[in-house]
Amino acid sequence: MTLSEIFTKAIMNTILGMGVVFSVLIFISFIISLFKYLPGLLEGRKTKKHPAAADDSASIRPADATDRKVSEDTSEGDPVMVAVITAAVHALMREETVTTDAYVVRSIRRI
Amino acid sequence: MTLSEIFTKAIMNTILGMGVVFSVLIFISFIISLFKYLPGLLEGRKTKKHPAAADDSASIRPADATDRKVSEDTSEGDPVMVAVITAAVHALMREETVTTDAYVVRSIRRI
Amino acid sequence: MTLSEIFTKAIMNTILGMGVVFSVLIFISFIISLFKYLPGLLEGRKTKKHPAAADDSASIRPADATDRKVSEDTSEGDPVMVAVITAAVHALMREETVTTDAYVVRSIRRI
Amino acid sequence: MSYISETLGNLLQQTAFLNLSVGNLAMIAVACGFLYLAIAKGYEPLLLVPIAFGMLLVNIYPPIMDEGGLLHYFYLLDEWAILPSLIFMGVGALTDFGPLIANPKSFLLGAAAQFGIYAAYIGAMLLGFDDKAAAAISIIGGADGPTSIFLASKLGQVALMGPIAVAAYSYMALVPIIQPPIMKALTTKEERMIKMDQLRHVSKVERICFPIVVTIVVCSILPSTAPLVGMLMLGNLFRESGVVRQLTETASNALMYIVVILLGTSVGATTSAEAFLNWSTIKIVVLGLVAFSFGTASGVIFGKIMCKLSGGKVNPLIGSAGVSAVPMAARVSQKVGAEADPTNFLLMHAMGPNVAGVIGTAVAAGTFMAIFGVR
Amino acid sequence: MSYISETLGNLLQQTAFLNLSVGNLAMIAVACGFLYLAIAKGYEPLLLVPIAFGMLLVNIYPPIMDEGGLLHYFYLLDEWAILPSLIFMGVGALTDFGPLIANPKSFLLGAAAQFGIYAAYIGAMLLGFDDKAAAAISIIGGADGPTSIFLASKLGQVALMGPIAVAAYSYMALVPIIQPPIMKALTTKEERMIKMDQLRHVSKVERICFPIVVTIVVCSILPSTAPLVGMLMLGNLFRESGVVRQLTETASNALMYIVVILLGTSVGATTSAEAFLNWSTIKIVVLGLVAFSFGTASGVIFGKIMCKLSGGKVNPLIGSAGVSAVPMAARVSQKVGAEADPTNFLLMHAMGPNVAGVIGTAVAAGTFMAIFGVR
Amino acid sequence: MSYISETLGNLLQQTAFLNLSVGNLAMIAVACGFLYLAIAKGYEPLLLVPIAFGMLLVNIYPPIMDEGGLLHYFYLLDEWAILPSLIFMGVGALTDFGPLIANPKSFLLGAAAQFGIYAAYIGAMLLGFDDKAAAAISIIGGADGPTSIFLASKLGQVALMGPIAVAAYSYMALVPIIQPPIMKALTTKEERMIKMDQLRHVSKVERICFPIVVTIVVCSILPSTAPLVGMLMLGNLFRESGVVRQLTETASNALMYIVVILLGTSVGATTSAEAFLNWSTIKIVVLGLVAFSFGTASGVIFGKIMCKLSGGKVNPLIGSAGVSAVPMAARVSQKVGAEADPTNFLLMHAMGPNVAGVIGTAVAAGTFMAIFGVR
Ligand code: NA
Ligand code: NA
Ligand code: NA
Repeated sequence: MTLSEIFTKAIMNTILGMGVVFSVLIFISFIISLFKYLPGLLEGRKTKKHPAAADDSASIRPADATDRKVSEDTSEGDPVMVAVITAAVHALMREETVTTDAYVVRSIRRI
Repeated sequence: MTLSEIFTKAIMNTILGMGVVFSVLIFISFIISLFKYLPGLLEGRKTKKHPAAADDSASIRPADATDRKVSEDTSEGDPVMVAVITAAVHALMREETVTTDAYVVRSIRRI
Repeated sequence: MTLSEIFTKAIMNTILGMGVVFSVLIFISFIISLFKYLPGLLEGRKTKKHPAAADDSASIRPADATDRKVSEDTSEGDPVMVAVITAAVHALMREETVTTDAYVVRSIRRI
Repeated sequence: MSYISETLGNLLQQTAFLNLSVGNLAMIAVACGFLYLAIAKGYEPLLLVPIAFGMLLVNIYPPIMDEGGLLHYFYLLDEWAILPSLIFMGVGALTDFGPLIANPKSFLLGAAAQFGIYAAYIGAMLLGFDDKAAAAISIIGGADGPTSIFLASKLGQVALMGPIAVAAYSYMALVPIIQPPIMKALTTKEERMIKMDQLRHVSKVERICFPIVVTIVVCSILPSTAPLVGMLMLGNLFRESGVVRQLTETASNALMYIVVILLGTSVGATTSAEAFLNWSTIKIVVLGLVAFSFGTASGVIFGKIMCKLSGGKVNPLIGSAGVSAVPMAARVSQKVGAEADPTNFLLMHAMGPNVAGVIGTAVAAGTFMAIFGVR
Repeated sequence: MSYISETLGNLLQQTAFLNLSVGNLAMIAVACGFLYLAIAKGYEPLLLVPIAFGMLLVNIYPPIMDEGGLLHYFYLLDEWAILPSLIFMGVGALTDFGPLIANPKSFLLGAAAQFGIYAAYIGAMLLGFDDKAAAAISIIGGADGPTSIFLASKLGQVALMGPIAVAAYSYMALVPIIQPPIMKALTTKEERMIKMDQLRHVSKVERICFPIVVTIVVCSILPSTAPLVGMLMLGNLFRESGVVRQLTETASNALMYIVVILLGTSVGATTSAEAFLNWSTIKIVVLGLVAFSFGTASGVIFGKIMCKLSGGKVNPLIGSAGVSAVPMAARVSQKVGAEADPTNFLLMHAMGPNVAGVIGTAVAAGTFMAIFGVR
Repeated sequence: MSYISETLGNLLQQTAFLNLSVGNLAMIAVACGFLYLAIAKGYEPLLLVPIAFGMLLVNIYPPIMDEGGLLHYFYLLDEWAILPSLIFMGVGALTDFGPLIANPKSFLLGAAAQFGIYAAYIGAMLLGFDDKAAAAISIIGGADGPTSIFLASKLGQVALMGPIAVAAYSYMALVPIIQPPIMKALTTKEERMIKMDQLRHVSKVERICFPIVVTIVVCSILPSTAPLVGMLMLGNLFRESGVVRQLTETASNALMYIVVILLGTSVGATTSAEAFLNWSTIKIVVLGLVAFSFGTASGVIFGKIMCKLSGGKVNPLIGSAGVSAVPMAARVSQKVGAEADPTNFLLMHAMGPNVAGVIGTAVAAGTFMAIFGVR
């Protein structure tokens, strides 16, 4: 193949590739954009069946991953005790390097 | 094979199978039922040799798995400190779903 | 082979083996003995470039592994809090069997 | 431009849209259904989530289970009996055989509940399955997933492994729904209210000897169960010896969950549409229900016999726990007992038959292997 | 004594000193250099330490990668696509797709940044690489190590795997150095100061449906990506389902780091002197820089377009995060944004394109496989 | 009914009772004995429990080690040197080479203690073992289990692997019993009371350079040790670099204990009655004792020489730690020293020869491989 043929082929595959990438991602993007109706949909259904049990899917989920994990693990714990332990664990783990990462007490587990 | 032949064979294998299952499990059951003499046997032996060291095999082992684990891990720890930490960890971990399960602080380890 | 031939061969291989073992280990020993100049060398370099940042390689590293680990993990934590937690963890973990081993809180982790 | 349109045509030829059968689409729906049950309903999620995802992947991209496919490599580890054995090691490391040692009569209940296996076996024979297939299917009634996969692999029933595994884990999840009506139908309220004597204390030396003795006895009589029973008991020996905590921890945690992921996805991937969507699967589903029901019933009935013989000291409800499905079936015994009398605490007593059922099912599987000459 | 001197001679013949080429010595120095960068500079140490050590070992003792050598066994697991897929499962279990679900338009930025791949592809073709080699090299621009290794293996580019993997992980470590100047050159200070609306709350059910839907859509269109995308999404489903925490923990911790060790050392061991010290490696290094730069630029430019179309609601800086290198590139967006306005918090908005870039690269890799007829 | 009696007859034919030899029964008893020592006496339980259980299983059900058997699959990983290398990675991640860096003269003591290997080698040759078998046996004196298994596998001594591994781990457990009398017999009380100067502080950069330098030096001179020494030093580099804590943690925990389980059970399973119950095993047991005793003695004697040359600054007791068996032998030095003077703290000084002994044994193993032309 001459250089120009190679170049043409490369360009063709680039158009093809970027085309597929954009098509697939736009398609997923469209489907995901419908997700926002999902909780309402489910809640509507649930309300009909069990009016009192609808708070599950709409439960508030803090954006901060640290809080989320800890709150999941301690949903029923005494909040004061939890606060103390959480603070202690944070003190024990604090590092300056990467502050945006989540801290997770992985090891306290139920078997 | 006719259906009746198949049925006969199935019944035969069933008798055989249940027979073996019961025989084997009854045999193990018999052996295990002798286990209750084991600690006494060992203690007797030990008493002869080291009269003071016989408490090992007769050590009280709480039925509750949580207590057992924790007590194993902390056999020499200050009981007050242990109680505080245990309570804290429990508070941190409490979940309503399955209450009969054991809680184990797996991650505090010695290497 | 006669026994004496076998013995001769065994002795030869022994001389060879011990010779190689000693040679290699003395050679490494010599190289490692030069290591003690390494921090000074690096510090010298660093001092020229960043006079203030030279404490890195010369940081005090306690011999005791427990302290070392904990101090690494908590380099920025409140020392009082760290002390409390460390004491608590030690209380929880104390075992008599092997006292020279290091205790490490492995499970408190950042992801 | 013709290059682009031509290549796009080729791409289109490769998409799932033009290659998948209606069966594949149905199986994708089934996989989503299982994911729903596992996640929303909490039915055995540890195994059903990976199984359902394997099901999903193989029906979108069947080559993932062909020679050289990712899940095929995992599957080889099932076929070689490595993964079921390692799961059993983890189960052993998590299981407390104390209640069984304290009350060895529980073994009888663990044996009786295996009748569910043979009820399903007779049924499978009558429904036209051949001998080995019937045996592989019937072991669902043992309610031990790894044993089912182990036996299906040893008996060469690869084609049935998907439906068997899915049925086994599904019914295990349904134990709290299947068992209570049968248990209540077969017992009187007086029987359900029986309180059992507290179990005696079990010493450490007994706990340590137990796995060794069971290994020697069971593997001597039925050697082909050695990988399964041996690993189960090795895990338990790790646990009870108290001197190898790192091994106990690893066997029951990192290693076991790694194995669960590999086993779950690869077993799920045996359910390609051709292997799953046929009459056999429907028969297996029916037979699985037969197996669980008969196992529960025979356990309870044997419990009633023991109740009579012991002069009312045994609560028949603990018999149903003999199907294993550890510890779910024992909890069901506890729950049904507590319904009759809220102060009745049967859990520990039901744990005996419950763990005995694991050994019982292994013995039943070993007997099948011995009958069919598998080593 | 002649025995000793003779044997010593034989020993000497076997030492590295008489067997290693100058190239091997150079590679040992390169390995030490990478160790320095990984340890002293903190550049992607989790992968560069094992990679550099594999590089060291193979250049001292080349048979370690021959049939029967330790690292060859590990390498087979790369070649069979097992290790990259399992790493992706761990990545999925660690990744929060919430910001992408909250703002699905991020997918467009994740797509735009893939142009870096094609820029490198064109360059590689012009530099004389054949089609498949060019594709394997260009995927470096996707900034996803496992995808690079997966594609190189699927396209049979074993000889290039070492340089590709080393270049990919090296440039990923250099993201904070490569990207900022490009980002600043292409944006005005006003654009960089744009504050974006807070992301909406994403419910649990959306998070759970996401991995299932993405698996079905992507794997249906490009089935050969199923091992990679499927495992990524399985890991994420473990995470978001909330019912299999042990699997999430295992997939993202013990299993992932075991895989990292095996993959790192074996990929490093593909860089024997003959495979690494040649013009191809230099070209790959150049092409990798091209790929990262064009990817960053096209992400930012597309961000500017979205900024215009949205009436200034989108900060173009989040576009550069589309190259993935999760979560480094998103942090760079955050940092450059905060330089323009310290109160500007772009991290969460940049996480959307960031994780979309992972899917985008997998799609690009799948398209290459489809074009070349790899299944 | 004839079907049942016939099948029962077949079942009986398959039971262990009719298939096992007296040798198998003896080995089952030996396995129980090892379990007793491991659990009740705490002798190296981490390895002796799995080894003894593998011994138990293979002697009840020999096919578990045949082609296709569970433990045979695990065993392949030993044979391919994967498991010993990975254990060494974990050992490296747990080992603090600081005391050796602080006092590099310790290397001499680590070299001197290897004489035990050669004493056993001469003995083995005289007892009629061939060259390679003698070498594989003698390495027991190195007191490093993985090195023993590695060398036995590389020298093709599969038949001896069981006895070698069992002897190696048994004697390692007996170090606190074997060493003290030898140490006391060879030293005066004055020597044992010598207090050594505190070790200098070792900086982080030295700790990081150590594994890299040792890898380059040892693997250049004896390339065939690269899998073993390389992995040991990679584990240590993980540890000391401080930037890959997850890898350190995984290598020394989940991965290492998974490997211990697989290696232990499969090595134990090489001790079928035919392989174990013969004169070779008895000879190996004797030679193992010779090896440990001579190693201890030569270490102490070299310690005395160093004591003299240094003008009394070196306590000869740290010489015995050169046999490795980390960290047991170092503790024995500490204990014997403290008996002479309770304020004498030798542990840290003994750790130097102790970890040097690991490298010394690897060098000895590499020399044997080089002599026999194994690559
Ligand atoms: Na069962
Ligand atoms: Na990407
Ligand atoms: Na040694």
